[in-house]
Amino acid sequence: MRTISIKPLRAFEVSVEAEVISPDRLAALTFGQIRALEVWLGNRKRKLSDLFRVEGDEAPASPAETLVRLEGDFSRVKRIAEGMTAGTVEVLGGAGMHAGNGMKGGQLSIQGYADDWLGREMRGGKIIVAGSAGNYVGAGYRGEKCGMRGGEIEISGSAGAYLGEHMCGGSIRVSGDAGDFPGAANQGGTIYIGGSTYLPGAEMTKGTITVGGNARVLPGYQKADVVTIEGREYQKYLGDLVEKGTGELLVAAS
Amino acid sequence: MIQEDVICSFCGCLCDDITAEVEAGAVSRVRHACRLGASKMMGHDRIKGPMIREDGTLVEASYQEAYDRAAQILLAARRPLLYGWASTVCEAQEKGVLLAEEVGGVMDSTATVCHGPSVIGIEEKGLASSTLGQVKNRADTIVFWGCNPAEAHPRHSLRYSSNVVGRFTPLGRAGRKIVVVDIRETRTSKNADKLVLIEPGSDYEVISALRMLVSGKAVIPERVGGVDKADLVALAEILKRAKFGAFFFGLGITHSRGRYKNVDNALSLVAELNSYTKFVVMPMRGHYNVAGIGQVLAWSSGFPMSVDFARGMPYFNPGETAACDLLARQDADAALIIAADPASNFPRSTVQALARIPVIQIDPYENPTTLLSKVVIPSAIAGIEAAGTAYRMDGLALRMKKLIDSPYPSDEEIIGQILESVKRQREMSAGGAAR
Amino acid sequence: MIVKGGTVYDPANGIFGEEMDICIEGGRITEKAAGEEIDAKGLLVMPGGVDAHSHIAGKKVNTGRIMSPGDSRSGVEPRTAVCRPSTGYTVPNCYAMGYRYARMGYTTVFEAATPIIDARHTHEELKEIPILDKGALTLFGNNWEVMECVHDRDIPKLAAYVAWGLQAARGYGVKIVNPGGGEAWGFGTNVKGVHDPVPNFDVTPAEIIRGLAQANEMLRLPHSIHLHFNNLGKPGNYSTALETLELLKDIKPSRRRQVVHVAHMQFSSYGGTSWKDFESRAPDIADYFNKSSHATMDMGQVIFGNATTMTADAPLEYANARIAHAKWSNYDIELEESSGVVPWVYGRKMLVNDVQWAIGLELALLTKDPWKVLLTTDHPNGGPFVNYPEVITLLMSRPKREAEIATQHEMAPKRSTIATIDREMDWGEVAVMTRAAPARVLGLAEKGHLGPGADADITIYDLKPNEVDPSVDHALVKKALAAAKYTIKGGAVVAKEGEILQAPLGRTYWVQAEVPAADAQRLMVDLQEKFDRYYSIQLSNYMVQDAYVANPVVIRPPAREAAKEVA
Amino acid sequence: MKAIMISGRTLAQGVACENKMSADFLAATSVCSLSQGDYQQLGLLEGKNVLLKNGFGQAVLSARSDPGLPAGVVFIPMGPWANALVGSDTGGCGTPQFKGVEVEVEATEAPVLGVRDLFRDITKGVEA
Repeated sequence: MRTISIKPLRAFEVSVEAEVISPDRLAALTFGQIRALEVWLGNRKRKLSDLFRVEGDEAPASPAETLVRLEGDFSRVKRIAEGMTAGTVEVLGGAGMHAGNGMKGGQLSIQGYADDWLGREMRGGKIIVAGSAGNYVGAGYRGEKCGMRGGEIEISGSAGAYLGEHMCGGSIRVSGDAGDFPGAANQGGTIYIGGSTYLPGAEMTKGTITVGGNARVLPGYQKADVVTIEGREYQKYLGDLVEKGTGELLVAAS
Repeated sequence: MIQEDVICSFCGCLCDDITAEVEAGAVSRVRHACRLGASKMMGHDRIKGPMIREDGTLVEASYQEAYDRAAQILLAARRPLLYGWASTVCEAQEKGVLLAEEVGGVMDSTATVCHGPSVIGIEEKGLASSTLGQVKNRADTIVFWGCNPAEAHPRHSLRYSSNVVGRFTPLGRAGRKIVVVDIRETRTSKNADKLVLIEPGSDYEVISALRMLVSGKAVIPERVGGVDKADLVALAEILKRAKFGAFFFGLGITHSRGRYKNVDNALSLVAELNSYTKFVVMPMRGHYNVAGIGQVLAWSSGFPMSVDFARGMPYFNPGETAACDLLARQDADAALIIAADPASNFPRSTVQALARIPVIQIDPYENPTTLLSKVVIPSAIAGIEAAGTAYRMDGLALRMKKLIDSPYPSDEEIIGQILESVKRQREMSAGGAAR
Repeated sequence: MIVKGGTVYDPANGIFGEEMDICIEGGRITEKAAGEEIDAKGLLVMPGGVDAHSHIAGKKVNTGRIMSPGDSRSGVEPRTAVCRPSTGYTVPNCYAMGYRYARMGYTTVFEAATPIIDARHTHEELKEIPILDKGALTLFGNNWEVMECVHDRDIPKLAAYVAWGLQAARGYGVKIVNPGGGEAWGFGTNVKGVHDPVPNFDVTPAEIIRGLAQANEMLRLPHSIHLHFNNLGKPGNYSTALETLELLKDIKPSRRRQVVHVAHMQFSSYGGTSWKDFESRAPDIADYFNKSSHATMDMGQVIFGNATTMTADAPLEYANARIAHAKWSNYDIELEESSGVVPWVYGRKMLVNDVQWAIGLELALLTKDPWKVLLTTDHPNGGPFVNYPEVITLLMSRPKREAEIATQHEMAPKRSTIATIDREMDWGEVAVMTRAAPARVLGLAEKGHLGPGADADITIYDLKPNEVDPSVDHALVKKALAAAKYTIKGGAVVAKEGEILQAPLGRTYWVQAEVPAADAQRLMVDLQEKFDRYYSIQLSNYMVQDAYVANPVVIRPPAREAAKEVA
Repeated sequence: MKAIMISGRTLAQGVACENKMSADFLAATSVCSLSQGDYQQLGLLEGKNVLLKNGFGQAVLSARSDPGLPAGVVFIPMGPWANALVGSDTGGCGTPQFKGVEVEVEATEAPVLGVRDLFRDITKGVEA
């Protein structure tokens, strides 16, 4: 296992885009090559080493055998682990927007807060957030039919609005509350929300949303039976009928 | 001198039947315009000349000094925000896109604090619309949802909607059914046949209920968003019985909880109504050319607002690249504000962030944004002192006239001069580096 | 400048694969020239490509961009010293339109549909499209004034309106889309056929089409009427196509050209009674074109993958949106038109899409005379124009077609004759379909050929016709066509091996036709009333101002004397 | 008293919006309309002011009763006074929530700030 640790050299005056920070891009490279990789500080093209210190094991490895550890403040560093297919990325603090964009495999873990668009258009792999996450977790790009298609996202804290918008597959688990409109227009996949939320499953056509707390339910949902899952009773709804949906919405009977 | 068929540069109605009398280089009398348009055309106190802030206070400067200082600020910035653009003409906006490309900035318009959610809704569902003349000639049923044209677009009802007479609407107001959906009574609702009062923030649920009823699914709760099922059933019937229906919506939808989802749902409602009758939908755009900046940005960058050119190619993602987001996240390190007043129209904490970065203001008038600005460049008023193109709320392009000569340069010229200064200073510094 | 020793295909001048030099002076082809020499030894040399039907500018195009940010994020290319940034695949931004056409060796492109009242917007975008020479066809098929003149059998007044409309729109020719249907859509209905009366106007599509054709010839316009049939896109619509073509047989052309150009014929060559028994009727259509001489067509070839459908045929777009449960934009235009935009995907394993793909190719391959068939994808309705090299290689290689068919729905070959067609086009035929014929169909004397006096628009492909067999080496051919070795526009090299070297602003063609003052006066009485009572803007603010037309080229048809006999 | 704040366009605000440093703009946009019931419940009279506050900020506005408003809803014309009460969060879609903002409303003797004073704490940084 090759471990590469990356630390910001300073607080960044504007956000940084660093989609190169992923095992797929780094695994086979020498430190010299890694330091020369291109990142963007706003509109300025920079070498990775202009903004970050790189340490760890020299010897190249396969992406699957590579651990990228991000230490320090990455909350303004966007697109971490974008498109990663294998290996591990550990963010010891918070992560900027678009972490795990289009991720296909491997594992991304974030100890702090994950900013908006976490796991956008994710295809596979696993994202674990020990803190909370922002808006559009596992969502799609503006105007596109499909967001997340596969993989798993687990958030120990709460999540923002539009959780899993346009989701077509995979699963998202949020232990705390979720903001407005989770699972909007989703066509598959499963979402679990431990806490409360607002108007889940708007225009959902397929898939399952389970809410452990309270939820305001849309008029396009029809009450079905009460089901018991792991000893807990849930009121089941089917919808969203505005889209002739057959999605399942389960809200804990309080 | 009397000028006929002048185009008003206040709101998205872009009324083009205004008569203006010009005396001694000033507009002395305006006819046919509403209070809003007349007030703008008659003019107010102007910023006298360019100013640059020196240790805290704005001091007079030459235009060239102001252009050069503005260019320095933009060149030094890592993520400059070029914001506003809704109250100027397309020719200035096109120059603005060039400038944004040149300095790797973010080009955003006032749409992001008005109908930006409408744009995102349109990206989800498309927009089933028409020109306003189509509504004038055909509409027998008109819905005003979360909008108050009687105060924001005073001549809308007389020229295009409720009260106008057209080919298939010979009775005008008498032949039409006007419905207002809002959370309160308004001047507009006083001219309506039916007012449906809903709870604040319940637009999405009420629209969903209507979509259910329109498609014949009667199984909805007894009360939705504070409205009785019976009222919703009646409203759904009115919509389906229309021969030609028009659905106008405003900030009551885009500024409330749900934002673009409310619009998204309304667009679906209208699309579905077309399975039963003819229906069109249109956002009530505020600034006279806020529609134009969307068109200009779309044909030049592919995206209608919030376009980030930082990496030399357009990137679009409102929520990340919109003015309010960049400021709230302190992710813009300079701002050029043209034909807009974010200090008044943005949330307080966002304005505080704006005050922390160098601001260049281009505007005919002093306003609270002036108080935060490092460089102030007074400009001619497009549509009165400068000609150019504007897009009406329905997308029709019209050519604004120049009525009077102005000592002030046009927005187009100012942006062009800043662009030239940017190129010149960049070459000089490159040359300097070489030496 | 001299292009030395190329293998030249210039069908308009009867040149098919001759090795010769081409001389350029002052932006035009000349007998002699001095100066820079470009070595084209043995390479394929053709006139610059001409596209007579493409949706490149105006409200529909921009609506396509605005409603699909996902399309704009594809095909992104950064700004360079020469180029503005590029975005989009099915609906590129204005700059990408110019660069991508130029890379393929195209130098002239005509926008296919502009309502008069929206023409200002169209020209705003045309002036942002670099390199290309352009023009815009103007929509007349649903205008109230047109229908009223037709109803009154007043062809001279109709001609006056057409002339006025072209002037107002700075337009090039008469486009007719689903005549009468656009008006009917104003109240949510459509016309069912050419003899189905238009609600509230007591005229039929057939009368509108004939009237506009007569007016078009009365005005001696360089281009014929350019017609998008009623019932387009519907199973069984080939009969509407044949019925409509018969309507125009007896009309005398005022110039040496067709009387009608049929837009994207593929979408109107459908058999069957529903999408279930949907089948190709392209052979019937091709047979008609082989037997008659008054009509030309363009293919409207379908390309698998993403497309954006955009047309003034608004009822069709609503149907599309409902079938595909896709997003839907609609734009009805007071007194003039309606239109719609719907993002689309053509699936390789979708039987209907496979048949549509086959029909476009059948039309080109079964119609004997290539001068009657222009190569288009009806960009971006059938697919984006960047796929022209794919279409050309399909026409030139039966093995490529067979390989394609093998990847499609197993039922597909039974629904068309494509699998049985041996014909493989040669470079001469390709040069006709992509250069000579579009220029002749549009009536552009200085385009589409390399004779003295022609514009020096020349394409040199990195491909030796005498060494390469397109039937076998189709992959190699496609690559060469996608990025010309040289694209020369007006005597300047604008693109080299896919790189844009310079991006000058091209010209905009429009047509100013003369009509008798008396007809114009009668017309203005009508129009003044329409603006006073029905339009939502003033007459004085309606016409496109000169400020919007960059580098205009005004074509003035010869004054008419044959007016009466045509009428 | 708890209330939901709505901001929006008015004719007077529109007439003065190109003249923002004027008394007209101040008069047009530093006004809070309340339902008749709420107006009475807070013991408001002609010329009385209200203090609105929430987690985002606070503002003193002159009070007016509007029979068209439902109980528990207050209206302020769009402008800097209303925006003192609006949060910067855009919910990921670029647009702050200018309507439906929870506020605490009380009668006050405090004066309505002029436009320059309203921005004083923000501008002093710039002017320093």
